[in-house]
Amino acid sequence: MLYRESGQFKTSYPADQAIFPIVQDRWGLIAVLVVAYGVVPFLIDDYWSNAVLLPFLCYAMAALGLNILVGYCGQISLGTGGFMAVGAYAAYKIMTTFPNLDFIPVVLAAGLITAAVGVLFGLPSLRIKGFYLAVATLAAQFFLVWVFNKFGWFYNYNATGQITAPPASVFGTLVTGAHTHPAVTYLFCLSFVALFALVAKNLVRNRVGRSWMAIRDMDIAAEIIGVRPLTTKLSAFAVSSFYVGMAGALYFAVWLGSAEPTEAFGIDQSFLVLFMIIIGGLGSILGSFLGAAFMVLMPILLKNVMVDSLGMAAVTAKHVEILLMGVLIIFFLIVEPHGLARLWQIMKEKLRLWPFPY
Amino acid sequence: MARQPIGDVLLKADNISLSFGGVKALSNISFDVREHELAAIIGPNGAGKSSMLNVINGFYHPQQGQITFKGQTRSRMKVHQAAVQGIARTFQNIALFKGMSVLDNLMTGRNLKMHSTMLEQAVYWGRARREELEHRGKVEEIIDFLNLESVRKTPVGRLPYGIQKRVELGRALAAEPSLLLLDEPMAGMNLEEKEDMCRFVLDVNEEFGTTIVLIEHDMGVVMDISDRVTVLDYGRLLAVGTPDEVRNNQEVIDAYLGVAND
Amino acid sequence: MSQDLMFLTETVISGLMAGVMYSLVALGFVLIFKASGVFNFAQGVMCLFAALTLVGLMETFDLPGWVAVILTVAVMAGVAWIIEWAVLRHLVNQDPIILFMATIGLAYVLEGVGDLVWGSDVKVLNLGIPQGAWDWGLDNLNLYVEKLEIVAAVTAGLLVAVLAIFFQKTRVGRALRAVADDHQAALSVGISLRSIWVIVWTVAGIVALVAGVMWGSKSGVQFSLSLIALKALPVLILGGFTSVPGAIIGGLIIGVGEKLAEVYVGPFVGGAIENWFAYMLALAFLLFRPQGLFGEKIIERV
Amino acid sequence: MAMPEPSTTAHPPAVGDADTLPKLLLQHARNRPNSPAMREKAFGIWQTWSWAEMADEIRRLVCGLKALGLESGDKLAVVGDNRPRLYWSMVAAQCVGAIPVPLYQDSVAAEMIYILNDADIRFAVVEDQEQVDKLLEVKDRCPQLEQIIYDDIRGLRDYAHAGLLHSIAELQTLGRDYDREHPDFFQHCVAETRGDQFAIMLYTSGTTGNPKGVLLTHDNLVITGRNGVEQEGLTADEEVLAYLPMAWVGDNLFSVTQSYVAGFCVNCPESTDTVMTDMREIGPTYYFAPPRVYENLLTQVIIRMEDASAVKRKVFHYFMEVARKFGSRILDGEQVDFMDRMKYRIGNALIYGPLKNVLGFSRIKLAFTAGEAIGPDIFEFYRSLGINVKQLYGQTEATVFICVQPNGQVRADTVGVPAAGVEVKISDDGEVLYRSPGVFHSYYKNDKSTRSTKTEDGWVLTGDAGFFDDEGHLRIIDRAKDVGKLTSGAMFAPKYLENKLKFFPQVKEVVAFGDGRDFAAVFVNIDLDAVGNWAERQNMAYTGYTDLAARPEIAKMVRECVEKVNADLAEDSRLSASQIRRFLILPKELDADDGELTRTRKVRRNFIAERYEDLVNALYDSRSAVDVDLEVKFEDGRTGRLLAKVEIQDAEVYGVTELRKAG
Repeated sequence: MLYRESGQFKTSYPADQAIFPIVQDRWGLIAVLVVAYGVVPFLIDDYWSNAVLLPFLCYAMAALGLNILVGYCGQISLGTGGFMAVGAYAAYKIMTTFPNLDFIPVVLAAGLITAAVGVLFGLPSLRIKGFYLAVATLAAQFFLVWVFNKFGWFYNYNATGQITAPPASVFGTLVTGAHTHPAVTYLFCLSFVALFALVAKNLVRNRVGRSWMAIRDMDIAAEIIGVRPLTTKLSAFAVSSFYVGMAGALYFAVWLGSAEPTEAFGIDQSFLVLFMIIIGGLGSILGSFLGAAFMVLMPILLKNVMVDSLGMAAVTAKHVEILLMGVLIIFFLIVEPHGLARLWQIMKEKLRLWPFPY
Repeated sequence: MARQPIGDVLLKADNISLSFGGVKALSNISFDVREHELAAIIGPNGAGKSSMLNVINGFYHPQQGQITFKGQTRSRMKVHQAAVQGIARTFQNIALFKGMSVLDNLMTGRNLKMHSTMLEQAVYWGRARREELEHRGKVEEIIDFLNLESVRKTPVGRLPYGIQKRVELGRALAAEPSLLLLDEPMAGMNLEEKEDMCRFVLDVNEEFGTTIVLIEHDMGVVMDISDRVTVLDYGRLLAVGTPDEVRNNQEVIDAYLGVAND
Repeated sequence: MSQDLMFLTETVISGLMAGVMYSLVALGFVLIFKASGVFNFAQGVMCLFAALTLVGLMETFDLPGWVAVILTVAVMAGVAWIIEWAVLRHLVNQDPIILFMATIGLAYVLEGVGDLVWGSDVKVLNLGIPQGAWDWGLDNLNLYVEKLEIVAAVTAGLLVAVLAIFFQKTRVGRALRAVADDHQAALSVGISLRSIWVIVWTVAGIVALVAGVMWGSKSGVQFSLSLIALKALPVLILGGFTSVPGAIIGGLIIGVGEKLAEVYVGPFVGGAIENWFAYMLALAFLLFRPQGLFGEKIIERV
Repeated sequence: MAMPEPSTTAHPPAVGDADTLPKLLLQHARNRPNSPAMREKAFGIWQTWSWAEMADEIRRLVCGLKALGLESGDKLAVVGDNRPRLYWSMVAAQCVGAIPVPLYQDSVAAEMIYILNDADIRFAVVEDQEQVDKLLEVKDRCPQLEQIIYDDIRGLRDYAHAGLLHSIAELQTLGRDYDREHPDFFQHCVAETRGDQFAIMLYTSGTTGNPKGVLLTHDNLVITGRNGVEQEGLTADEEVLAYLPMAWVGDNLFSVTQSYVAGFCVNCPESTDTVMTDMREIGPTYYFAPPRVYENLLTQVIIRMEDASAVKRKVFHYFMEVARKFGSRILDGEQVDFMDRMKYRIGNALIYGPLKNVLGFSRIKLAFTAGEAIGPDIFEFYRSLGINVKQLYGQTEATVFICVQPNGQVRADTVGVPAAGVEVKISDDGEVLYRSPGVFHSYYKNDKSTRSTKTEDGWVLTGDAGFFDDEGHLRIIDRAKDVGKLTSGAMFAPKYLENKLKFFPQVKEVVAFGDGRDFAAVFVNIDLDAVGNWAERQNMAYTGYTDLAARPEIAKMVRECVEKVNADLAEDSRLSASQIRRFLILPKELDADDGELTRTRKVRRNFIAERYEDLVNALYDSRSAVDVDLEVKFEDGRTGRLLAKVEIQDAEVYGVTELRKAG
């Protein structure tokens, strides 16, 4: 209904292969960006920043990464929490070793280190598939968390065993530590995530993305065509871990400020991010964002309704929340196993054909 | 430019024997395929035709014998090396990438022709962009060649069987192979679809000069379009020759045609 | 016996006992995976839920243990029925990963319901299973073995025997085995796929109850029970997803290997390696034998 | 796509002294070299040629044709779908003074022979293997045919016809070499073209006899095209979809001449199957289609809406009702209540806008329908959506334009007022005559026909009967020679009856009889799509057209249509006597392959009357059923027999309800 595509014809391959070939979609994206950059920073406060926007952005980044591995390359991973921990601890070590370093290279380096670790744990994927691989990634999860708990070097031998982000800045503006402005941290994370969402989109619509999907859909045929399983799977692990590592760095340094491995990077984190991409939509960049938004907002909404409106006790509300999350997950899987992104796609198709049904 | 004349030996199978856990799939098979030739391997189900294809493109490693392709002899190789050497194939049970569009399936077929690095692809600039656009153009030629225009952006999982077969042929062609292996390209098709597919196979051979090895259990179709036919039966080589020679071979008649005529 | 050897034996035995628990949880996974192809992530939470229900019934209504056990079995059957009715039947023919995710959702629901109904604090489970060291062993062999562990081992052994009889001798059992191989075949036995699912989930629930009771008696009924149950996953890798003997032997190997590693390797790397050792062991194992202990080498065809 | 030239915004660019298409081409290539001139959907995208690029392509074609020996005055046949290279070869031929002769691409080989020989075709430019095969088949019987040039090489590599067959690519390579040796040749050729030279020869299919080649000059085309552009305010920004046969005069005027005059871009669809999709993508601003295209589209809309959800259907019907009431009035600039205007606005946002968008009508500024009368319901439907559809009345011999409906005065039942530069008069016996700059030069090699059609002082007899109504709009009743008399002496206009019946979606074709008879009676072809759809919804099983046509339910349905027409006719005293008393449903669909229709799908009444003589007689005697035994031609060229029993049906007639008004 909103789509008026008549007259939007493509006279070149660049135009035809654009990320948003339809004008109305481009306008939609611009509108979102205008709100995100032009409106939100003026309305933001600590609550919105810490409870909603930063978690959303950090998790969106992690979901992007996991979606590359699971959604695009078809390799199930339950080790996201562990890889986020690698990113966080890498960032911590770099920040404490080089206190004056700009935060952008810190995040990138954390991502690269995580990518290396990810490749290491991705090696078994060459021999094992499916749930066997999923279980194998649990090894990464538990091993990594154990490592960060056990070896004092990682937390600079401090007494609490926690890591706390020292102040760091981007082009001279503080983005971590106690004295940050919510609009600044928000804008920083937003820009990072937006940029890397674009990168992810570029990857998945290029050769490497097609190779991932080929391995996902029919690995033997892919190999016969000349797609190398080794490099393809490991590249997916590397890129995925790079994103998850950066997400871990942002999560720890910008959002939480301090973290303790078992709590912040436990197996629950792995599941949370996995839920995000399943509910958002496997194999969809947009889905990563939708899933992250859903999983961040839903508990807040539920809590608001139950505790604030219905006056439920906080403990009971927590239980009900867990219960309802479970119900919602099952409900979603039954109604639309391909996630919010598919729902959006269906709706868009309908709008494009309106008033006709097909 | 008419059809290219048949040239030198491109592929040579020497004394191939293959068995799985004691079961002989192929025993002492030798034959060759010449450049620009359209060769067929026929035989009833279980004759070892698919095993032979799998040996040629390195998916199975024969216990005995060797394959010579473009003058290079090998006994073992990695699967994707066959692709590097210019061997492409289709599968008896369609093995397309179901979640991807026709366009993306064909583009994946050109995987080996693309060389941009991941970093270039990440920013979609320079070589990566150039490559994408250039290869899109090539793939569009194949889409045009196989009349797939109306489905180019449809995920292949949603297409009817006959079209999927055609897309698979397209994916193999996208690699611009020097040897094309077709595993029962007409299986499960109705007469009209079979005729279309025959036309496409002949056109491929004619327009691109591609050497084709095609396996089929339905003799009728194959006899009409092949230059030479190799007949297998229970893993044994029964006969090699022109369609006419094979048709008149007593052993083939007994083992195969006789059955078909019952 | 030398001191070292004695210590080794004790370690192995305690490992074997832990292994029995892992085997029990893994058994639940295998049953469901075999019959419905569902990788049931909620198996661990089912242990917790069953144990919670049992304790809750006993505490709240002051019921004798055996009555509570029977009621709990009934509850688990009810849960199985609800799961089939509300979840499984709507997800027939979906990708395995979707079903897997659904069972994670299920885990949340069971956890939420369990906590809501019975509260989330640690509960002591006392079914009258004897506690303390096994006196005879201590006296005669100088071995320290918990009585509870012996009971657990015996119970587990009995359970496996009962299951074996159930699968071999009863009509339903045979149908369950058939369904694992071929859904059509199962239908020809005359039992609907849905009833089979309900039955298999019930059986898995009973297995979960036994595992929950054992763990619960040892260390109290609490949320960590469901996490310990994750240990069953490497067991599955070792034993294979569809093999009952694999689950048992895999469990024992993991139990023993983990204890040995903790005792002999742990001190050199800072301890607490129990958390991950099982996974690493499984992982290393897979690299050499991807099809697991009892799986067959698959010949890929194209 | 906004053009920088200010001259293109409101008025067409001044064409100055460019009086031929080749000159116009060079003028655009010089003045606005980078503006798009032509697009073709190929390899997934709209390949675009600017005016400069197009001129360059044509330049190589001209030189290539010259190198192959095409001379001034030669005839060059063009056969195929709307492909840029075929369009270019027409202009290329004009450059050397040769005359392009476009042929219908679906003509069978036998039909081609006549035209190839009649027009003395030496060169043929064709689309693909299919057309090459047809030409090769008739080559022996067309000795003067020397060269066949094809566009698409697919499947033609193996053809061994050296010296006869060339690809356009080869031709252009040849042309490049020739151009290098004779660099002034092209410019010189173009400069030599004159307005009074022959620009094109178009064969009119004609309802009787052999087709006649209508010779049109550059002046005919350019002046008529320019008049139309100025009258309708067309600019260089228009987008046009070229999808109608190249052999039709309209395509030559709208897709070629007016594009060359105004400088707008012409778009060629990917294939005939994708016209709908391509139309949607391009979103033309200037559009033309015969009534049946509008009719098919509307049928599709209705059928697709049937499958929509109940709520959506309700909303759709509600707003279509609003549109019916106010849409055309708003389009015609009449006064409409504020509230009603708002309702229409909402409907536009919810229904009309999206609907037009899906159909590809969003950007249309002007749409023409011509060739046949259009059903008032269909016509009103499009107008009510806010699409400016207008009827025009034209002929090949007039270079299309005779009458056009002016904006704001659009009626379903008239064809408007004389177009710019056209004089129209009605002869004493009611025939429409016109004189215009578009009047054709002559029929090729047929002076007799030329003299009988065109008077000494330039008036052309249209052969149509008509009259001007009170508002000065021309109304066409029928072919003049077809207007006959019933035995009672009352006027009988068969086409008028036929059209009225054809406006019902269930009815596809009608053939009316009555001249010299006691009363009017008709043959009916039902519309298999519409009726079949209806039958399916009634759970009525049928095996095909013949089966369905014999069903009593269908007869009843058609009778209702006939009686509605009768009631309508009864309103008009001039026509009341020709109410339809008897009808029958033909057991087969009328088909151009059987010679029953012309290639433009016009009914060949006399041929049908002969072929179905027994059925015609049955309409006028008392028989209630007839057995027929017909020879039919199938699509693949085989022939077979059709045996069927046809029932003759009676219909109610009405008395004159109104006495004739004065005048």
